Amino acid sequence: MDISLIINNFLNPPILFFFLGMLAVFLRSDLEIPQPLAKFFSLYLLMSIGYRGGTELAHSGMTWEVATAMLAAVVMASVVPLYSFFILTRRLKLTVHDSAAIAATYGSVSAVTFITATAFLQKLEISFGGHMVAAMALMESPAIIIGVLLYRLFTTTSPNQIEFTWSSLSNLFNAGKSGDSSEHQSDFSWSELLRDAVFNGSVLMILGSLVIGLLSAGGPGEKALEPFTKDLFRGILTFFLLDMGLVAARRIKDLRKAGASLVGFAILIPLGNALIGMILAGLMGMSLGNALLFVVLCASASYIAVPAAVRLAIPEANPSLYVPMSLAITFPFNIIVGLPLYLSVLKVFWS
Amino acid sequence: MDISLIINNFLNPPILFFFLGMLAVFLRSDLEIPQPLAKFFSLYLLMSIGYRGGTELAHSGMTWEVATAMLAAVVMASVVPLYSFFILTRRLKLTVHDSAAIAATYGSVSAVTFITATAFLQKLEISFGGHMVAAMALMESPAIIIGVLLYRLFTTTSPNQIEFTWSSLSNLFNAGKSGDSSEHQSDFSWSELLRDAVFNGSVLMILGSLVIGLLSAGGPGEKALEPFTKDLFRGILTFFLLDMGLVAARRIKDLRKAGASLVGFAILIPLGNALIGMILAGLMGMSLGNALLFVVLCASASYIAVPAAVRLAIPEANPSLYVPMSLAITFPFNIIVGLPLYLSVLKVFWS
Amino acid sequence: MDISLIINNFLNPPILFFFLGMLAVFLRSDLEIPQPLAKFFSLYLLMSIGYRGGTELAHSGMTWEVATAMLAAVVMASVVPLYSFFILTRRLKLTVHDSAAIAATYGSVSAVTFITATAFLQKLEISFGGHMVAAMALMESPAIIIGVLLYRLFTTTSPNQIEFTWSSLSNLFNAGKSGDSSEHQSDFSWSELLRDAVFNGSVLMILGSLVIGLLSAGGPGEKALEPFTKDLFRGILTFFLLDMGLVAARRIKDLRKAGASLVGFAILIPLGNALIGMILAGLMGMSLGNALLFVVLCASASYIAVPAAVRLAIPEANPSLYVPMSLAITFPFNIIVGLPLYLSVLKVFWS
Amino acid sequence: MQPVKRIEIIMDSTGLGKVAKTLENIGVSGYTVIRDVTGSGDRGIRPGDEITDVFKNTYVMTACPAEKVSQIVEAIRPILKRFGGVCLVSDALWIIH
Amino acid sequence: MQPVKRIEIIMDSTGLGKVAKTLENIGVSGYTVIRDVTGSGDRGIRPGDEITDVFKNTYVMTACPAEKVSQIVEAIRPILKRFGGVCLVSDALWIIH
Amino acid sequence: MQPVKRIEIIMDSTGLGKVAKTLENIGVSGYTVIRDVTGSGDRGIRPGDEITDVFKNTYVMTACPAEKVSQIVEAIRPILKRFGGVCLVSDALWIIH
Ligand SMILES: Nc1ncnc2c1ncn2[C@@H]1O[C@H](COP(=O)(O)O)[C@@H](O)[C@H]1O
Ligand SMILES: Nc1ncnc2c1ncn2[C@@H]1O[C@H](COP(=O)(O)O)[C@@H](O)[C@H]1O
Ligand SMILES: Nc1ncnc2c1ncn2[C@@H]1O[C@H](COP(=O)(O)O)[C@@H](O)[C@H]1O
Ligand code: NA
Ligand code: NA
Ligand code: NA
Repeated sequence: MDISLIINNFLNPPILFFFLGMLAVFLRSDLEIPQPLAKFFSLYLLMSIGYRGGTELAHSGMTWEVATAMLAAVVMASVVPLYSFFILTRRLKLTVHDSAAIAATYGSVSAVTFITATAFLQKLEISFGGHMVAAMALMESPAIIIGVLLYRLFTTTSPNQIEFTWSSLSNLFNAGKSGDSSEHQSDFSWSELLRDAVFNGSVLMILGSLVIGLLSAGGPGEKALEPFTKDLFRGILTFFLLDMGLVAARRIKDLRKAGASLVGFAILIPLGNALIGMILAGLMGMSLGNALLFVVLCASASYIAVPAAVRLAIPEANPSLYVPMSLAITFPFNIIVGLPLYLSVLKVFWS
Repeated sequence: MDISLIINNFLNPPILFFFLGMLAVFLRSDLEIPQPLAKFFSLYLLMSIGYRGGTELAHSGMTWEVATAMLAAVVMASVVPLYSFFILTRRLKLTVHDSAAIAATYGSVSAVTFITATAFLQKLEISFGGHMVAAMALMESPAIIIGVLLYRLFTTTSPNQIEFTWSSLSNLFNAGKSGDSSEHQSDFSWSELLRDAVFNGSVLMILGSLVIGLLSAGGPGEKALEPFTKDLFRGILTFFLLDMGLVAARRIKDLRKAGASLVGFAILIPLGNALIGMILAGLMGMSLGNALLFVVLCASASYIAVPAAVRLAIPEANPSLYVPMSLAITFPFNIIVGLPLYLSVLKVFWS
Repeated sequence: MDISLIINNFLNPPILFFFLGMLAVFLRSDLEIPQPLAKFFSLYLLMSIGYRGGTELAHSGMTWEVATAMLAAVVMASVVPLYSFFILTRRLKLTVHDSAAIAATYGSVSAVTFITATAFLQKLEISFGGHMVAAMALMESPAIIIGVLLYRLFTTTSPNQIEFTWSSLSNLFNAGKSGDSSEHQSDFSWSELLRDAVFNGSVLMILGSLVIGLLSAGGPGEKALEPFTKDLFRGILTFFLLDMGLVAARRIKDLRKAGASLVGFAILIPLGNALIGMILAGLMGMSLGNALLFVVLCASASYIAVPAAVRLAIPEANPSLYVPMSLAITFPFNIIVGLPLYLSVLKVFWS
Repeated sequence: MQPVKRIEIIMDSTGLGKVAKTLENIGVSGYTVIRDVTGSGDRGIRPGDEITDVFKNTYVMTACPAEKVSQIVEAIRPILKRFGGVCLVSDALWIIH
Repeated sequence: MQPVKRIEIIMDSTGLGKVAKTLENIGVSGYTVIRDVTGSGDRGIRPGDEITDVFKNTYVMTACPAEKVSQIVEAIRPILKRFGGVCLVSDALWIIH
Repeated sequence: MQPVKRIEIIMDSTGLGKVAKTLENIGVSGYTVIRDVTGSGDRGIRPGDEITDVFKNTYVMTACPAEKVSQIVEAIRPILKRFGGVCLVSDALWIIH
């Protein structure tokens, strides 16, 4: 494996500022990024990557490669929560609600991990396609819906003895109708879930920017936004990762509650997902850059879209499990170790 | 009329992001621009346009063209509220306080509409003079003062039978003195009104930046601010319009209260004002770019300076009438339909 | 003295925006920079100057010149509070706690004054070394610690009859142990003070960015951050100084409490410190640019790191003395008059 | 001065829309909202430093006549059940102006 | 612990300067201010999402001895009349420290 | 509805960590925090417009059973002594949900 790649990634200003954020928390410093700025940086990064992805996609057009990549993305986002859920309930003996929430977390994706990966590729001058942004956007929501379905299916029946009876399936989709269902279910509304999963602010921002990029590609508007979307990109990513370092470090103490097995899960599942992603990427003949991005998407875990939807759809799930796992373990692991690791493995097979 | 101009304007990223904002509200998404950022973007846009206007004005100097444009601006800002007020009280049978507030709204200007128009001209490579920024700054306050004068004149006498007696006029300017005037008037202070109308944050920002641009033109400082005032301009305008889309869409439901006649007013009055603006611009022999900006200023309605002053000076006026009219109808109408419409009409006569 | 230099500095956009901020307060305008933005601008400026200083330091290496400059910085930061304290207690008859707080304020430095000075030098195309940023970072904390030591030493004994007995010195460092010490002292903890003085958010940001700049110098990351750290620098400094103008003007009325002698102190002590700084800079053979920065550091007073630490370590000290002195007098004095004044004096001797 | 009841509700920000609509349906058109409130409760600590606004609380206070209290409380209870949070009722005097 | 009155005032942000000056004139130098408060009342809903700070409320709370209440209330009343808002008075115990 | 005590603490932001830890040690796991509160008191006016967060207050409110009050008050008192601020105790009813 290419050790210089890891060191090189490590000495990258955005990654170093992530460590500075963690250090600040350990030193009990009062360093803090004002919250409205952190929120704006996140919107900026989504807008920037979405818009650029859209213009690039407009230039490349809807090819076979583009279509298969998107299909693979949706498939992975739907399959990962399924096997994650069974590992969590059967092996790790977690409750149904926590398992469903964690399964959704790992099936969905982290936009910032993806964005850090694009910056990583740009630094190494490895090209990638704009459609990967679309693939990312498509991966955000399916896992949430699968996770909620799993939760609703197994809160009535035990996960160990599944019986797909007609009534259990119809119960699954009939929300808030009769009085016989348990209390949290009578509060549940599919339209609310869809809204939170699909029209969530961050999903809408990336999808909207992608479409706007598609629509305005080629025109004079395309170049006019460049100083904003391109030149500031690394600087804002750097500041955002500083904030992520602060937030991640503050969540580390929650991991004690999670326990060693969940900490292990938060590293091993991404590795497993990355491996499956690599195999799929190889089978589909993706380019090196696209393959890395696809693998990173498979390996990454959500901490924005999933909590927003899950806290309402799976109210019993404990946020101090699924949030710190993705934020304080999987996220740092992916951007620090994962990126160079996945790339060096891919390089072996792609050359 | 030039349909391609409308479509072209429509496919402009800032306008598309405005629609994305509206869409987010209709989909009940939680997309939101943090309020401190929206406020800063507004200050940035005012600073940027003011500073660049100032440096350009310093280069062009105080010519006859500049002086007449500014004079025309002040005249329009004073006349528009007068006829608007009588249309509102006599035709639409609105109360004096609401009429006065709406009259001030349409006599004053919207800086963001103006700024969007400059971006529109830049995209089409049509030049315009820096003094138009000064004209805009001069149009912000007079309408507010006229509106408040109308209100104070007609709350004692009926608008249908005006009698300009000595006592009614002296009452107008004597605030908070004797005990015989009605209650809200005894609270009124002209110095407060002037402060809110003339030293309002956004007016001060644009005037201050204009003067600073004038003072530092030619020096080495002029170029040093360029990456900030020019390169970021479109990006920040884009984000700001996204926020405007969100805010405008949230105000749309208030329009039900306003009723169809006020909605009609909010589209027809700008068109009327634009027409008068075109005639004046033609008479004064303005260049195409300057004419468009002047027309846009006449057509635009205020939603920042006017509410800030009017809520105190005309406390009975209902903000859920005058704010949504300018924000949710006139503003979108001007930036989406108005800009290309006014330009194509102007082009017919200017070529 | 070079009058054109003063006028030229005065007509600089950042300085003019500082005046615009002050003007807004005098006119009772509602102009306001949202607080989260002001905080972010301050972090941005620290990050930007720290990072660029680090990369430059990496290129120049650790030379004799670098080492002596840093040593001189630490010496000045430790000596200034000592003589300031005795001037304040003996000449101006101030209480021990207020004297200690003001002494710490003038021994420490103002990062924004330093940053304004670098922009001033860049405009005049006078070069300076990246190690001066390190010198600045080193000057932030020592004065705080000296100030607190003075306070703890003299709150038990009178400052006029100092007796360095063994017990007074041991009392100094033993915090929160026995019950015989006065109340505020039993609350005192050295580890808290060190944290507030050395790991304060702004100190950590500049030190961290400096180290990150050092580590990533030469690599491809160095150039990638430039559009963010260089191009935006002046614009953000301009906005930040606008906010400083607003805050400084609001503090001016506090100066009435401070009285004429403290106002005089706030101008004369910086001049004295600047003079000592010039002599030291001459003796060490600093280049013109480095000398100016060193002099500015000596002359500047802290209003970020010092209040953060002093409000806890010297709780009786009155913040409405030490904050307005540095913020409303010394800061404007240094950036408006000080910068051109110090440079023209230096030029006489350096040529 | 007129005696009123002061009802305070603290719950997940998501619930604000529902609480506001509930109050309006009951005919309570006066209330005050403080956003971006943090805290700790049965659902754990909410540090409020998330990258998004998820896991923030909102504080709602309404001063209303005593006879409306039970109606409001009954309508708010299911919202609290779902979104967590607390509801406190206390006494106050309303200054008529 | 000493019994005090807790006066809460919620009004248009513009009025804050006047309220603060009024309290100082009466000799009440202790009060707490929460800015950027939103809400709904006789003057309609104040969503607080305006581009400027117009149409935001400010919350002011002061704990004061019972004998000052009527003086404060009389001084605040005209401000509320002009800027809208509410004023509530309730009982509390002040922890002497 | 169950009678509780409503304890409000307003103090320098720096003290929040200590107050939260104190409450947790006593076993009070429910409290609400409002940050970025400004005001005026014995330590002067805190305008809250500083460039950093120095000189801002934080507001903490906890509803707890009456029997816990004296324990909380005793634990909070030294923190208030050091960081300034006020502590008020009042009565309320807690809506059980
Ligand atoms: N006893 C309490 N006193 C004050 N606030 C509370 C209390 N319990 C809960 N809260 C607030 O209500 C929010 C939600 O409560 P919970 O649903 O119990 O987690 C918490 O985050 C706190 O802000
Ligand atoms: N009954 C009430 N309870 C709590 N807050 C209120 C009440 N009525 C009004 N308010 C607050 O006071 C502000 C101004 O009230 P108003 O002048 O009635 O519009 C509103 O925006 C609310 O924040
Ligand atoms: N009487 C009071 N009523 C309400 N809040 C107060 C009162 N006294 C002090 N405060 C608040 O507590 C903070 C610190 O108080 P102090 O330590 O007295 O300066 C002030 O900045 C106010 O926000
Ligand atoms: Na994933
Ligand atoms: Na107009
Ligand atoms: Na100094």
